[in-house]
Amino acid sequence: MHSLKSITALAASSAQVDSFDGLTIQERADCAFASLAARRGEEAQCAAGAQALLGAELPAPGKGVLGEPYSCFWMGADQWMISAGYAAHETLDSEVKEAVGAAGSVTEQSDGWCRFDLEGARLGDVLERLCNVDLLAMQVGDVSRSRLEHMACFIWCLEPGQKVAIYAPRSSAGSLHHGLVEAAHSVL
Amino acid sequence: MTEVNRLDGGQINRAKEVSFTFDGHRYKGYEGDTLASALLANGERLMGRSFKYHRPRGVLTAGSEEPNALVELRKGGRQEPNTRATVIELFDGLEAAPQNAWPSLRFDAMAVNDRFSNFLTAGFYYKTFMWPKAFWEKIYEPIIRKAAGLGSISFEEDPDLYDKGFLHCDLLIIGSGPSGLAAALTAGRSGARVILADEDFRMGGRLNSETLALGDQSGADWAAAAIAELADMPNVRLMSRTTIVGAFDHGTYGAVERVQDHVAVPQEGKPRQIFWRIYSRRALLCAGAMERPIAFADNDRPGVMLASAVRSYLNRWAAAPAQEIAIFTNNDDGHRTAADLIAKGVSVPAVIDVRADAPSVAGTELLAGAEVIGTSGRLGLSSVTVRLANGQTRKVNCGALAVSGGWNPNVHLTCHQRGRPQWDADLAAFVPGTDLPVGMSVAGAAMGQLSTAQALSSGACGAATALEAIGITASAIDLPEAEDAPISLKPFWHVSGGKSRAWVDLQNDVTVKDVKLAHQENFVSVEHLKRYTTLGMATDQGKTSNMLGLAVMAELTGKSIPETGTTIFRPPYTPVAMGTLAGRATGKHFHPTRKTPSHRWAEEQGAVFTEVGDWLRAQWFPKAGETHWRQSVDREVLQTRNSVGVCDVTTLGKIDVQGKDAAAFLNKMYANAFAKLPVGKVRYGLMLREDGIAYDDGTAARFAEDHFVVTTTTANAVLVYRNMEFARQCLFPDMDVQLISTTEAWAQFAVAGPNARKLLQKVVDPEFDLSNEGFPFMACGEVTVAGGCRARLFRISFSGELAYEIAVPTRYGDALVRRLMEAGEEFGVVPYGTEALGVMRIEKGHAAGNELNGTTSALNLGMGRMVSKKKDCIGNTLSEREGMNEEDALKLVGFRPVKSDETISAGAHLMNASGAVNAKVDQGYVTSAAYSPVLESSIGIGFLKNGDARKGEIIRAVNPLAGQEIQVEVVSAHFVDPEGERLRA
Amino acid sequence: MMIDHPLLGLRDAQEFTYLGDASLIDRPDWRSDTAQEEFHDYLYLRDNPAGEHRELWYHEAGDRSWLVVTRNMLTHEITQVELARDVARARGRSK
Amino acid sequence: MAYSGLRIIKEALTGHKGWRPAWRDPAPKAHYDIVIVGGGGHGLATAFYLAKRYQTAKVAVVEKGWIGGGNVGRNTTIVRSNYLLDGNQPFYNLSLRMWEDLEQELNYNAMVSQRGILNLVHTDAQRDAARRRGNAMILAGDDAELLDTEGVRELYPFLNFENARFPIKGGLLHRRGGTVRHDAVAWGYARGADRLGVDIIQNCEVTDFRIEQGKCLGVETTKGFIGAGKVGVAVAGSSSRVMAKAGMRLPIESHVLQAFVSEGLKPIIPGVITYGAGHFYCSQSDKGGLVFGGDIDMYNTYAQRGNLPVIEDVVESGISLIPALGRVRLLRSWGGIMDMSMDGSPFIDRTQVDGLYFNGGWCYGGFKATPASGLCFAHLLATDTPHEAAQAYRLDRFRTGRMIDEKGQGAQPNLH
Repeated sequence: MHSLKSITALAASSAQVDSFDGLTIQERADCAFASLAARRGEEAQCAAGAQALLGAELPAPGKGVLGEPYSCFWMGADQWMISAGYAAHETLDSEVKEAVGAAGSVTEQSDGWCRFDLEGARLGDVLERLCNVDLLAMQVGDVSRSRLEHMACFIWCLEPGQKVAIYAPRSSAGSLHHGLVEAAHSVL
Repeated sequence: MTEVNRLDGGQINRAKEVSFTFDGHRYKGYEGDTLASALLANGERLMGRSFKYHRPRGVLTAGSEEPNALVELRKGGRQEPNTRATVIELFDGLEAAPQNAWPSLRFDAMAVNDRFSNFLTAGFYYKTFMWPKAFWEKIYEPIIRKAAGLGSISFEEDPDLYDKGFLHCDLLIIGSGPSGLAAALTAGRSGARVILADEDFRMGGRLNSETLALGDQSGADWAAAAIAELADMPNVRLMSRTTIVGAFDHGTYGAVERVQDHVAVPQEGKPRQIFWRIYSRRALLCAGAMERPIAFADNDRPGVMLASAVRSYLNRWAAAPAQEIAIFTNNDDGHRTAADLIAKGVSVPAVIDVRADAPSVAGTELLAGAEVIGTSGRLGLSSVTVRLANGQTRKVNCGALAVSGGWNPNVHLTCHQRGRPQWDADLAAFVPGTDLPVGMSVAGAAMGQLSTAQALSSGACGAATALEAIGITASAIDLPEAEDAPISLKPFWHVSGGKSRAWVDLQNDVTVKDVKLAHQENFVSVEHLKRYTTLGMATDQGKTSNMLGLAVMAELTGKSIPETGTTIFRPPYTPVAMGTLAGRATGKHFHPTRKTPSHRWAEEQGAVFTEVGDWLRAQWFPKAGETHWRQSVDREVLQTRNSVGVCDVTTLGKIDVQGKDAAAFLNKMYANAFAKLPVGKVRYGLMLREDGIAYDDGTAARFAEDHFVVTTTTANAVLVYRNMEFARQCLFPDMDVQLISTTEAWAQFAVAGPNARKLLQKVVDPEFDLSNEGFPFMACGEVTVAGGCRARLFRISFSGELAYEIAVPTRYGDALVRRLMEAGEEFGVVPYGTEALGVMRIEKGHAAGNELNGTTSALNLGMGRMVSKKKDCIGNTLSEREGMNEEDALKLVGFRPVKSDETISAGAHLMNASGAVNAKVDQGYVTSAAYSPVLESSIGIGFLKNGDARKGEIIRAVNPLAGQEIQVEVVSAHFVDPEGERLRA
Repeated sequence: MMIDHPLLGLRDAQEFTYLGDASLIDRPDWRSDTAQEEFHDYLYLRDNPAGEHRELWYHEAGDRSWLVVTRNMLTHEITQVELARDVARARGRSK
Repeated sequence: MAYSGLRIIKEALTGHKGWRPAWRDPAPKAHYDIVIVGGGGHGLATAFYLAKRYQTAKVAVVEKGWIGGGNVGRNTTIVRSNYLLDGNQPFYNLSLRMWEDLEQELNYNAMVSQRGILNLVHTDAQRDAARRRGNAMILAGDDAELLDTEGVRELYPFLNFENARFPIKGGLLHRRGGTVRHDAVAWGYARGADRLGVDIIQNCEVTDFRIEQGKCLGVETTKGFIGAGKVGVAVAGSSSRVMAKAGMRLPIESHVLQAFVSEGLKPIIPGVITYGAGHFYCSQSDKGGLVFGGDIDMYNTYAQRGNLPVIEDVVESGISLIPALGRVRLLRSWGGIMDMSMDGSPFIDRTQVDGLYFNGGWCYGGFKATPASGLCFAHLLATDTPHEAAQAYRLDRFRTGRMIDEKGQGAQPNLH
């Protein structure tokens, strides 16, 4: 085990939590990510390899699957984001690469993103002040990419109408957090 | 003051009295009042002054179309100029001040302008103020500017917050009058997602202002019941105080919700207003109609009002504009007004109706076939002069005159995509045309369906039809019986023959005479009329005046109104506070801030930060005792060159390129060759635009046969990625290449200087060979640090020193920089910022943003030979055009001042050693300059015509902005270690 | 504006970056004898019609796909949206 | 009829009965020496200078709608000569000098107001670029001053100095730049041209060119054929559509630029300010409205209207720069069609069709160019040689690789 100490995207030693009446905003620093892109002409092998790892089919455009230990969502044509717990899967990219072999291109993405989970009965009221996703139309696992606080973010539906995860580029975590908290203050 | 004109009834909350001030006087009103209704109830008719002549003006309307009653609301940072008294919801402690009046509203010195109105006609300015020439800017214009304008701002920062938001719906219904409510009930009961928006704080539209019954209920009661039902539907969102301000493409609407304008101070943290972007599948415009005035002599006197406004004040707000109110009309609405007034006990001395065959009215005298030809009263109306049908004149005493010239359907939003309204001869008005915004339909009075019964049925029907188009079935709903009177109107626009001016545009002081003058001078098209006279260009955008102006022009040209033209309306429907459109994206939050992995650490070191795009980067790290930034920067440079320095370079773009065709793909993207780059090696690459101009440079590191990591400049990371995706998807769609950005995933630090290797050896795990042989210049590889942390190592150098860049997962970046500092303590390691980075790259003659300025080619940059002629790459064909390969083309060279204490400035222009100094003999320009602590001299690099061949020549660098002209020697841009021995050490 | 993304359905055009005429897919062959002339026409000349226009949009704040959007320049009506990669292949582009 | 102080007094005292039409509405003649297509600022100015400086006897301007209804009637009124590249400098230098004399030349007050233009800079690199530009301006005979933060604060103390995301580090001040009452420019040139005998023919759309054996003989219009010795086209946003009738494809795309005006306010902003860290520029009209704008909408269009993202972007930038505008209301927005060229610079050139000349590609900078564009186009039409101030504005410059790219954005019109 190496001796470098990690910090969160908000540059703290532990994850930030903000609670409001009807909404909790929880920073998540415990997720590993790896992107997977199918190689040209080898889409089927890539899908089969990924399915063996995930225990589920690679999701269709705009969709995602939640699972243990792996979850996955579609991020672009022939491209997916796979996630798992960081503690147990710090080298998630190697695991995915092993599963798909030469049929897929895999890239470490864990620290490319910051993640905030928003949960509560007033989620919809806050989210509509932030971005244009239509929360009512989202089902479990669905992912929509949208502009939020002038950034391109992923909005991942974890529980319809109740809970989403928002991913933004890690370097802007402070601005995203500020935006989320201000919107929650404004509504709640 | 007392509420001398307050009546019984109305929809105000008499249990809640509120106190307010206007023009320094204190008044009382009730919750539910507007500022205008409360002032009228208090017997005040004078509310403002006009724009040009400062004529006394009173309220004309009861809505957002008001041209006259503009006030400055609130004080300090919350001061809001040009606010319509007719839509200001009264709250306790409200303070409003008149504007455009000095020293007071009642006595306005600028009213003297009115005396010179003979001079100040339309187009007056264009014909004069030209003599003498210099006087326009020095004398005339400042006077004009000062006299013009309306309200004023305080210049304090607005303390309130604004939000933005996004909504989705199947059907957006705009307006909650009878048609809007019928539509909302129809759509709501069908289960469709519905938004019902209305600008008023009380929904119901004209139902709240009329005494007409719906079934066995009053209109207001029926509306209240409908709203209550809608409020209980989870699929319906009721948005009062919400103006739909614009209809944009593909069903997108902009809306302003005034969340807390009706309180003195918004609740802490909550927005004053919200700007909503509404995504609708269908929209139904139920915006009603606006009554229009008739122009006659002195028709601008306070007390002259629209008849519908009089009914609103009377019925909704229980406020009589005066004790005696006469009527002037060309249709039956005037008569309805008289009946309502009489029912409320207000005296109606006469109904003046231009129609000779007008029906009689009970309880008052009808003057049929008569016209109002004048008014009198100093700051408010006291009487009107009437020309009777028999030609005789008669004076009628009254404190207010209710005027009705008919109704204009509220077509504004139908025009926002340049739709053109059509003329309806029966209504004598424009109705929505056939070229509506896609997805929009219109119902009720906005469509010309002026009776209440028509409004209800067209609203219900319109909703059902709109929903059917998107596959939602809505059943018909039961509608109450309602008034269904036919239109009875004689088109009549202005009274001719009056002695005084007849006002068309009340706010901008445009008269019938001005329209005539425009016609006389051939400004006959609607566009010319509007621009020449300023008709319709005031804060009301001509809602009550455009039609009138058009009608007068039609009369003059002898054409029909539709032949004369139509006026179309542009967004926004009513003016929108800029704060609302800005939302929270202001001040420090204008753009997101990107922070580097070492940001917290750098803050602890007291770093000075600078903006690089959205990034904040450490610019330099001052040490105790350093009083000038140059001291810090010189120290950072020297210490790096003498020992070792560390710099966070995470901001450079990083793109992961994988696939069997990755090398072939990069060969297309870069001007130079990449196909044969060995695994474990890095190469510098230059990217061209298709036009042959260089736009970015960086490195590509080959980690495997099918895996590269490309770096870009900080500024162009997004652009390079976009261009690569374009090439991948659109130009070479069958290449096996996959791309993803990894800029943020890795914290990357440059470790530079003679001791860089020694330092890194203490941090990189010992199993990795960092010797010059084991890890030579331009090597790359995966390593581990600090006992097993994954890392990437690149031996590349921007500074020209022995240097590496080391990357770890971003979460460990903070720890890594601390570790590097600790490990480097024995070498006196320094952190260095962008400033030292810049100095060192100028010392090495590396091009950066100032050189890659979008107009320079590889040839200009001295890299012409890098552009491969043996392969296809983006930009190589067009880079061969003759104009880009001329003999005296600009070439990148270096400059040193001849006198060593002189300073070269970036942005200086280059001139030959002797001769003229001007643009015609310009030889080039200095792009970047710095003080080199190594050379102990100012140095610069830049582009010089045929520069390659001019090394050793003495030329002049001129900076006339600073009155500077110095002699410089043309030298190689590689000031330090031109052979590159240090970086290979 | 709303763009009906072939994979993701209606998306706000604000999520996209606009490039221009879809003819930019038809990059000339660098080996042609008249390559310079062809590249000139390709890069600089435009039909710029006041009617239907096929154009390239990039879903930058979305799934990163390039789309060919057929849009009327007078009314902004969008009648067709295709993945640019499919269009490129159909127009004979390969590696 | 000349406008004079005496005349004003006389008319005021006699009920303004003596004012004559500012221009006539003649029926088209069968043939003119030169027909100008397009009754905007550039077309009218061209006709005026043809008649006045080149003594061309028979000139007509044909306009499909009403004169001055295009970009000269909907712009943000700014005039300036702050160009960097030698292809542009002499032209805009000439134009600004012509603005300075315009009122006397036209006997019409277009309210040229040299109130100064300040381009703010927010980074060291921007300051370097501003210095290069400022020096280029001075070397070309124009005026420029480089201000530091304090210099900017003295002029505009109300800008956001304290809480800015992108701090103001200075600015390039061009004192001779300013604003002009835009509509008056069209009317002034129209009246001036009309007084010199030019026929201004409104509501007359050109439907085709009559070209025989490579020579243009005139124009087919909705009012019939009009013969011409030479035809000059100056139709801005409609350039591609009109020139397509002559079989030409142009290095031009049409884009919409939105502009905005606020409600009237007592004077607050004396000059013109442009933001260097966002899309926003602003001045205040003599009438009191703040006139402001930002970036174009980015997509090709002929619809004279824009969409919300740009409106919001412009206002966000505006409030970030001038927080005190929070409660000022945006009154009206409009969109104009810009003939965006491939390098952001215009064309004044002959075409391959004998007798057919083209003036266009002005992007969103056409208004300030009006006098020089008219003069240089008139010169070309009258003499068949380019005016020395407009020599670089050739249609073949992309073929030869001699782009005039002030912004360095390459062949992407929406970025210029």
